[in-house]
Amino acid sequence: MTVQINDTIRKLDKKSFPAWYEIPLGGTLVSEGSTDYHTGSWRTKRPIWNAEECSHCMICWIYCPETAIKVEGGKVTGIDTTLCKGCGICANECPRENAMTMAEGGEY
Amino acid sequence: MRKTIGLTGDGAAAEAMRQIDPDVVAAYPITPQTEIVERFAEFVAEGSVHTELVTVESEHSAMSACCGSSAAGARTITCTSSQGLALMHEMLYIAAGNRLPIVMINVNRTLSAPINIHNDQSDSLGSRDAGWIQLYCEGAQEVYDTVIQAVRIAEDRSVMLPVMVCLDGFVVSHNVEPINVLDDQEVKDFIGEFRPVINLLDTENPISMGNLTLPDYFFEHKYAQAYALEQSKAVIAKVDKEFGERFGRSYGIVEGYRMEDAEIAIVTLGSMVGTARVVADDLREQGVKAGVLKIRCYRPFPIEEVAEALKGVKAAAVMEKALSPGAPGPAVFSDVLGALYHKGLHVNLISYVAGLGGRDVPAKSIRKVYEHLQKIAALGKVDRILNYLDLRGWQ
Amino acid sequence: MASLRELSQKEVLFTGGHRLCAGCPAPIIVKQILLAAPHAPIVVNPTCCLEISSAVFPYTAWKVPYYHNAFENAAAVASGIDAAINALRRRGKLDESKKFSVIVIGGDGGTYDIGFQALSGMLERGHRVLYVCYDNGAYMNTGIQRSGATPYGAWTTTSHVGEAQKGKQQHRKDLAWIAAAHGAYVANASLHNWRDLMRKVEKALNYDGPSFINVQAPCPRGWRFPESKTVEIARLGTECCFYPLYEVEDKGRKWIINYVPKNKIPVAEYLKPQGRFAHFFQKGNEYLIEEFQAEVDRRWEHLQRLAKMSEEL
Amino acid sequence: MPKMVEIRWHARGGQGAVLASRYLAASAIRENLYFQAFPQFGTERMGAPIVAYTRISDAPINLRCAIEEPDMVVVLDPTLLKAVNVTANLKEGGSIIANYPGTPKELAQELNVDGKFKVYAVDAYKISTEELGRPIPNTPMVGALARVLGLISLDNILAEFEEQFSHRFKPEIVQKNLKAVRRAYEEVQGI
Repeated sequence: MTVQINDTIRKLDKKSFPAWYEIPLGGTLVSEGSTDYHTGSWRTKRPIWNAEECSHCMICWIYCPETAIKVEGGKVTGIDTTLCKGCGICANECPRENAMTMAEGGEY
Repeated sequence: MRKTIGLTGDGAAAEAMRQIDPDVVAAYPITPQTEIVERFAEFVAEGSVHTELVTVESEHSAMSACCGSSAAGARTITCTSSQGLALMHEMLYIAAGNRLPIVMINVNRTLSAPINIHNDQSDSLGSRDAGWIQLYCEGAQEVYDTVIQAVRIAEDRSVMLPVMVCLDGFVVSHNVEPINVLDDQEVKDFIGEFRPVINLLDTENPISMGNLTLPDYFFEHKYAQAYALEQSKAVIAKVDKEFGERFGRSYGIVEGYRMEDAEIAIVTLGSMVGTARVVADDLREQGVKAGVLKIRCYRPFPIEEVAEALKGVKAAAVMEKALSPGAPGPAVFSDVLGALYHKGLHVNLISYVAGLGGRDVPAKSIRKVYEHLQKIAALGKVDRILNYLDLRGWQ
Repeated sequence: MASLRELSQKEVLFTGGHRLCAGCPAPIIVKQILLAAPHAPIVVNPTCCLEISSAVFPYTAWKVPYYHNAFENAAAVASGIDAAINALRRRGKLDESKKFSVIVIGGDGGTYDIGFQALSGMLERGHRVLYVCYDNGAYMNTGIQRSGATPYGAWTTTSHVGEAQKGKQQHRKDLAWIAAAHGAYVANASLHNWRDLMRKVEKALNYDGPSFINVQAPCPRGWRFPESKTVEIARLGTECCFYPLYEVEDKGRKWIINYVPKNKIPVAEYLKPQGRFAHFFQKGNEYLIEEFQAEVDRRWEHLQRLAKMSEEL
Repeated sequence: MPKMVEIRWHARGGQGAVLASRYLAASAIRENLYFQAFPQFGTERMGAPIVAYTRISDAPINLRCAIEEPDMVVVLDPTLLKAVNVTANLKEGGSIIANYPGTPKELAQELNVDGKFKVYAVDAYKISTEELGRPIPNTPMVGALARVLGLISLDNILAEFEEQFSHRFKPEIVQKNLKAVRRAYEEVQGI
């Protein structure tokens, strides 16, 4: 059998390896983050962000375990629903009454 | 300038390490390896190497630090023995699985209990499935040459696996012999620069290594690693050949000594090979067609070479300094048997366990093994498969 | 220290898509560490919840060099990386100006217990490595078994609550003290106080020597509280002085308390929301709260004495 | 010359027998000879009787085992003559060279080996005390052994000493040692 062995740490363009010889050297991966692995389906509760109430203090952002608080130019822009597991820390820690609240059900 | 000097096996290993001048050495002292670390620490103190010597707090941390430094793209060497190798056991598998080209000199010493500081090969033979290349040396010159070769083998792009260079404790490690030492520059040229494929320090191109791998890919990962080990035989042979062409000394994967027309043969590894040569010479003078098959490269196991060398003999004995309690036979014996089966050969093969815990294996005892083989050759069949040389009360 | 608004414009080098429990403290701590790291981070991670959830082939939540080797040896692996940096620099293979932040992030099992020897070796040899322990006080990865960091009386799956025994029989090991005895830069921090934690991380990574930071990491699953309360519980831990925020400088001699609660709350307020201490509040078990409180007070008073003595330095 | 000479050393731990055997072996390189020098390993510490071995040959040495029947025995301490069976397994007609204050004849009588072995005596304690101010028998005994062995010239023994030890000792100490080695080489007597 002659096979082309993957002797590199390949930039992954796919997340499946049909054969053993395509496994990158030592199973080493390119560190590119795992935002394409969606954990949004874990959610049984969902945070509701109220843009009008939000002071953009970023408390939710620093405590969010999933990096699911979307920010742009120092302002919160929404929730990354593909990642949010619905833990509710954001709502629990939010200093304002109605800026971040939890709702039952994971579906948006 | 090449020169011949008197060095112990440990001293020869340390001298090779000095010339390799690795980036990192992380090691912990243990008898009978200690002299290597001590000598190397002298080189560090006098500034004759540029190495970062990490004097870790255990062998466990020695191999761990070696994994770290090798993963950070540094050429890394360590050395150990016996209990130290056992303490490293977990990380041996990790070093191989992470494809880190670490070189380790293992001075063969038995494993407790009972505690004993002397030579046998239980330690490294017990680590045979860790995924390391294992090379066994007969004497100090071979230790020196093999340590240098090991760097090239480990770092070969198609190999990228750790290499263990084994030498028998005290018998080789503490025996002073004349060693032909190469010129520093010759060694540097031979090993070349280390160009790591895996490099944690390349922060522009960050990598994640040592990732959890679940049932979906674990098998494929391990097979890729095993395949690399199997294929490394060609690289080991190539490097040895090139070494021979440049410096006039080479050893092969296996070496058949007077095996061309041998009717009886001893298959062994490490220092016992030397004594077996002497006994074979004596027997040849008496008209007995005796030979020796030296296994230098034990992992990957040289299936073809061993089968080819033994196919014509009437009887052969595998001598090794280790037990495999409860197994059908000790490790090397089982491997030789497996190699013969692979090639569809039936050879009258017996096992001799010898020299445990430093028990001397003198020429007269090896002669007894050949006498046993003569008996089997005459009989045409094996009378007893498992045998124990110079074991009190064993008949 | 940058404001949160400024920080939020930096890239977070640990992404979502990891498989840690909802409400897990570990990614919150990792985020703060990576945001604070002054140089290019290289992370070593012993086997722990974080490891088995963040780098699952073929996915990795990391955007920095990341190495997991084994459970008990992260400090030694990091020592090797530090050695490699020194060696390659000496040989001119690394740019002198290129600096690295070598960081170990491990759980308390891999730090207090099985990794203790490697940690001690790393601190003793003086490697330029920051070791951060996210201290959730049990082996959460294998299912909530007691560790050297588990508090007195806590229920775990190897320190059950029954007629003969009420949870863990011993008080927890004070690892920060032991680390301080090595002469390392040492700090106790908590994830709720991100400013304090990040300041300490930055300080440690600019320190020319080894450092150890213990970070309180309330685990919703192991401590038995709702996953939205992670940060809140941490705050209570500090307010009752069970998990005081302090640092040790000047090679183990100078102890500085970074936060003194205005009103030190009773430990019961911290214990009450945690299911692992539920038996503390059953009739006849009041002595557990008393003993817990007494030990917290003893340690807090001793810490204050050390801090007071340090003021004279 | 025999193909290979096997030598056994008897000494007490701390007397430098291993060092002496290595020094002798290294000197053999200067004669293009092959050698092995190895101690018998145990856990003996200072003062305990110890044994070391040397093989010297004109061809590469393949044997990798202990020396069972030596051609020569070297005894570094006269007190060992009574304490240890120093002639055990010494080959018929083999040589014994001892650090001994008396004549070879007296030595042979003391060992009760008259006529069975060649017996050589040299007062290494006297020589080293006179030359070095301390009773250190190991290097002088190498001089005496070299004389009996006849395979390594005095010049080469002395040259090897200088090479090995000149970076460790002060020049005057080296010179004193060289003188002790030379004296032992010249003063050893045999029957």
